[in-house]
Amino acid sequence: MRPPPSIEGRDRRRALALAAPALLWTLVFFALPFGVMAVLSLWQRTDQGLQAAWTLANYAQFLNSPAYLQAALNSLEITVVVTVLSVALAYPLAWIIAVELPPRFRRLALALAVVPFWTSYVVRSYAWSLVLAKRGVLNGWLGDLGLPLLDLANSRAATVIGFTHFFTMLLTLTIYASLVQLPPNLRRAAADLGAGPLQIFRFVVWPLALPGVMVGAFLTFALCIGDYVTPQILGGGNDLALPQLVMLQIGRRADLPMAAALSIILMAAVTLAYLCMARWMKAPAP
Amino acid sequence: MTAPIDIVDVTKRYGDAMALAGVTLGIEAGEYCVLVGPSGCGKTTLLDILGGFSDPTGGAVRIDGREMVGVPAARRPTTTVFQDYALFPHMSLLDNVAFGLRMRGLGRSRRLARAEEMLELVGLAGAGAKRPTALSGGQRQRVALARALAVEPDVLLLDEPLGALDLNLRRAMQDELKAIQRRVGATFVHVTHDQEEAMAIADRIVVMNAGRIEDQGPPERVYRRPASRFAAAFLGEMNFVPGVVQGGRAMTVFGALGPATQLPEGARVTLCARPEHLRPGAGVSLGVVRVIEAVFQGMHRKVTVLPEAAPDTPLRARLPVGLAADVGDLITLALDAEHLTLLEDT
Amino acid sequence: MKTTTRLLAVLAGTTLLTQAAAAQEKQLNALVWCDHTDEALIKPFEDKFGMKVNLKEYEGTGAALSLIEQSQPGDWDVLVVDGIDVPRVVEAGILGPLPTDQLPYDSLFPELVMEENHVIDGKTYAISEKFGYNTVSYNSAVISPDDLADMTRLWSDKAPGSIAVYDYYLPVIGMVAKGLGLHTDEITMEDLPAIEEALMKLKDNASLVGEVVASQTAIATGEVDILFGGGEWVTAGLTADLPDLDWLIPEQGAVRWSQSIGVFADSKQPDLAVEFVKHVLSPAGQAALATSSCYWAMPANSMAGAMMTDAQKDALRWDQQTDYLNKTELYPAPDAELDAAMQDVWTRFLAR
Amino acid sequence: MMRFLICAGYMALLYGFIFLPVGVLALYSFQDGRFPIPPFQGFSLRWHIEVLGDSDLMAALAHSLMVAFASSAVAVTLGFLAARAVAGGRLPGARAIRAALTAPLSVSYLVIGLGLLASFNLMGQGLSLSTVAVGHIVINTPLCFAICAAAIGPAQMAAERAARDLGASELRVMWLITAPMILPALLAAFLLSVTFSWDEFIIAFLLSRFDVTLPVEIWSLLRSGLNPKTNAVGSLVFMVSAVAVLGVELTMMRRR
Repeated sequence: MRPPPSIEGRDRRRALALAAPALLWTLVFFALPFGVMAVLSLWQRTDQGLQAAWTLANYAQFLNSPAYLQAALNSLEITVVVTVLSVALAYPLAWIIAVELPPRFRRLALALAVVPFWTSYVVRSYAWSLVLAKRGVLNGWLGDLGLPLLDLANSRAATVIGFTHFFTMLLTLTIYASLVQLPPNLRRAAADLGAGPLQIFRFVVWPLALPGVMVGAFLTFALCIGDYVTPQILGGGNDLALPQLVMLQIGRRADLPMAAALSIILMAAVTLAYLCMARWMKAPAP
Repeated sequence: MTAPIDIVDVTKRYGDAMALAGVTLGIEAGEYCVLVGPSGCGKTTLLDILGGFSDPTGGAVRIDGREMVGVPAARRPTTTVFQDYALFPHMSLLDNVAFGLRMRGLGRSRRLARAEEMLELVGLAGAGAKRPTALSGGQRQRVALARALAVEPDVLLLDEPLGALDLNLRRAMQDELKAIQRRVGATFVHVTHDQEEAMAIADRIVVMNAGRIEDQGPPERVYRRPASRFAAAFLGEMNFVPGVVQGGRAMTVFGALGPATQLPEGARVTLCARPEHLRPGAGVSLGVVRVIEAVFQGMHRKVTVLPEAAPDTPLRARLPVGLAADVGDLITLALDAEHLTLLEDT
Repeated sequence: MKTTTRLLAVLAGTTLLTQAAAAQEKQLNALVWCDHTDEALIKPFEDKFGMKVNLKEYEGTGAALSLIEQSQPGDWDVLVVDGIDVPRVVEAGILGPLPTDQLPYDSLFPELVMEENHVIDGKTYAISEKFGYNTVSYNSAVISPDDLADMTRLWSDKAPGSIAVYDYYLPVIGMVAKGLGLHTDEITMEDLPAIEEALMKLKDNASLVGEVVASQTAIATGEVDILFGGGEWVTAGLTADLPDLDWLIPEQGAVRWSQSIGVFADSKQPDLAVEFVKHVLSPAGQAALATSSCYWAMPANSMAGAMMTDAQKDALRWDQQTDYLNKTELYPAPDAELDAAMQDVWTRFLAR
Repeated sequence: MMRFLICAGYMALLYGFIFLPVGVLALYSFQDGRFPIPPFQGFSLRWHIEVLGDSDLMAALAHSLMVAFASSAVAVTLGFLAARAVAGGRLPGARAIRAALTAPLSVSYLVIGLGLLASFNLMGQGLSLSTVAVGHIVINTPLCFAICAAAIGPAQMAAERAARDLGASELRVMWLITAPMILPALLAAFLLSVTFSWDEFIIAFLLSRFDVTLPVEIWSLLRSGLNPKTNAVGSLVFMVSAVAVLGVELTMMRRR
């Protein structure tokens, strides 16, 4: 019994065929490597090479080592501070561009706000180290103005500043996108019904723009907690972050299994953050 | 150039919903067939099945005797004029019209010459270099028509082709469509929800409701002698007078009305009368009626009246403008018995 | 449409380019520290043999082993590795024997022959090419050399100035061990707690732990006055612009590092690889290597002196080498267990 | 008035913050001295010229362009095909497929790079620019998919239907109808992908061997010592990226 020929069936098969290359690519070069990492995290690095030990020893080592836990904590703290700070800085800017500015200037203002986005990521972090150095540009200005000098270089503060710089730009974009989507008549209607500026923001703008803000904040969290370059260049070795720990494993002792275990822990943190966000927003899975 | 269509007991089910509940329809070669009905009646679904955009759940579709189920749109002897025209915005009009010929492997000069002819046919000679965005709605409609006809389909399917046009333009295009159909001779199947358009243009009108055909036939027959209460009401205003069969006639509050019937004694029936068939003068008298609503409509005055004999049965009539009939007036009305249709209640 | 066509052309073009690059014939693959990447060193060899030298930089023997592990047999031809790690690498079967008769042993600084490291079971597997010191660099405009004579002051409550620590565990642990009066080749697990204690105090006094550029930026901008673990390799290249930058070896001594070069046992072109080793050991090669843009240090071959300017030799303290060699010990070469323990100490040091 | 002042003040402050590092970077790339640190000793093009004459940096630049263009071309192709599949409305499990295709967006590049590194090791696949490109395709395909999916709307679907009705094969529908109709989106996706790949460090670092991309070369430049060349190459990278972004901006504007 062959099924009768069907146009819809043909359409379905065709759609699957079109999606197949991308799906296959994602499967082979994204999902599979992820699986490899999960498996590898259960192995052990020994003098003879990698051993399929099937043990949770790497995870145990993470939990039993204050230094490793400290690194995870550092990462978490930095990421949370950066996320909050970036949203706090970007929101007003996005608001000004989306609402206060005359429309013809909006595009330009937005483009300007993200121009430095396109410098090399590595070089941008390095540029901050020049700015923040003890006798760097910033302290040069402060000295000229007779103000007390800041000791920011090679510290957690430097890492946070470097990150905040990058993510403020990113979040200005995403928050602007969600603010500009709100019909201006909503605000007029609220004002018409007697709401003051703060009430309009509190009851109309904030809840409606929240999903966009949350998505941006989650993206910030995910990118920030997984970044190696910024803490490595700006942290001055004073505040080991989780990605640095991962790179130490592979760079200095070829301990791929431990690096894999730490990566899995990193992804667990990101997933947890996502679930928190999804639950808070009651959003469906992506 | 043209082909007959046979639709046999076609059903279409979307999950639990029946979009088509057994449709059987034969359309002759060269006929202009209009499917009409309210939205959701299944007419567009039927057109999709004819065009090769979706499969029937059951039943058979034959064009020129060839089984069509499972044959994709590209390989059917049909083309479609889409509701939103679906012109290719990145191509000139000429390239749009020549597209189907290009797909059939026709050389560039030949297909462009043919496209130019087609544009001429629809009254857009010389506009071939323009882009669709430079056109008005009516012009786009013509281009869509030219594009669909350029490949000389046996069957042309039109999905609400005039729906986006304003009323005057729509009426003008109706006539033009009909003229073009006569010239090219293909079978046209046209979907609309506008009953006036349907009647003006169709050789065969098919009234659909809830996935079924309520009535089909020449427009005049369907209008004057509708086969169902739905068809009767859909094609224009209609007065319904309930009755019971007694002695081979329908007995109503106005007495025995309508044609003789074979229905058994005591069967419940409805008599249908168009408003234009109620008038002051000769016919079966409805007695004195009170005008409760009167609207001046230019060519006539539309009134709603309550007969003294049946104060629960408001009737609508179209009266000559000269006749004074204001709200509250009492007038006498009669019914042109010849135009009454008797339907059995279901 | 034209854009799409162009896009495809670009795609096709890049594919061709990639293939063309892959098709290039004779290549020598070398795993090296960053001081081997200058054209001044590589180009003459490439020109002479009409081939390409592929260089992969790494930092730290662990990284090198990691890279070798991730490769296929036969991928590599030449390895530059810390002299102290040669036995470990030979034991792992990575290096093959060298033809000693073709190498300039006569002109090598005697301390750099290091047979105990390079000769195993009568076969020579590597030869020293460059050496230097992990000691203390400082800004002489701010710090008096007397304050640095006693290394332990750096982890006392009275640190003489702000400190940066070079981010590489072996030399720094070695230096601390020297400061505590230990010999670098006698460090055991039992010594680690004391070393860690000193390290942690050092960390409290330090304002950063960084790699080369961070350390250089810090000392050049005056953020720190002292670089622990630094030496001529950090400062020699900078002294032309920053004459105040200096380095010394404390009373307790310091750590000496040396790099050795050898040929992979599974090299597919051992003869060419040996030629490369000879090139690096030649006076011209040695001079280029000693003054490489990544870091300066003493060449192992004393004949290189003839090819270098006096200013260059001064920056490297060419004439004081005998004294320095006496005051320093090679940095530790721990076994796997001790190495892992040291790395854990270092991780705690970083995370503090 | 008060409101205006507050807004203007805040904007000035944030734009200052945003431009500070780039400005400093650019300024000290013209430093006439050995160190990119204050004081500014005078204007010199020396470091820019040195960058342009540095064969390693120039080779890395060529590699970066190669990887960026090749990986973006593949990513756009994959993303476009998948977006078309999802847009058709007849893809079984479209929701799940959409989620699967966009999943890499929320995974850190470090983890993606490590996973690929481990997998390539197990497969015995040597590292090269091709493996870097593979990694970049993984991170850029979701992006291209999302941009293309947003661009394919009812108008495109209707035009495709019409083309099919007129006898076009699927390949020709895509080539003659869909692709030209969403060309601005395709170009935007391509250019965005190019800039992402162009600037990506950690995957390129983990998955390359001898031939490295520009960010990796800059990284090793950074580790070999303080050097205004780093500033100069940073400014040059900025210019290249800015041109690409301008390209995106202009194509998007043209669509409006």
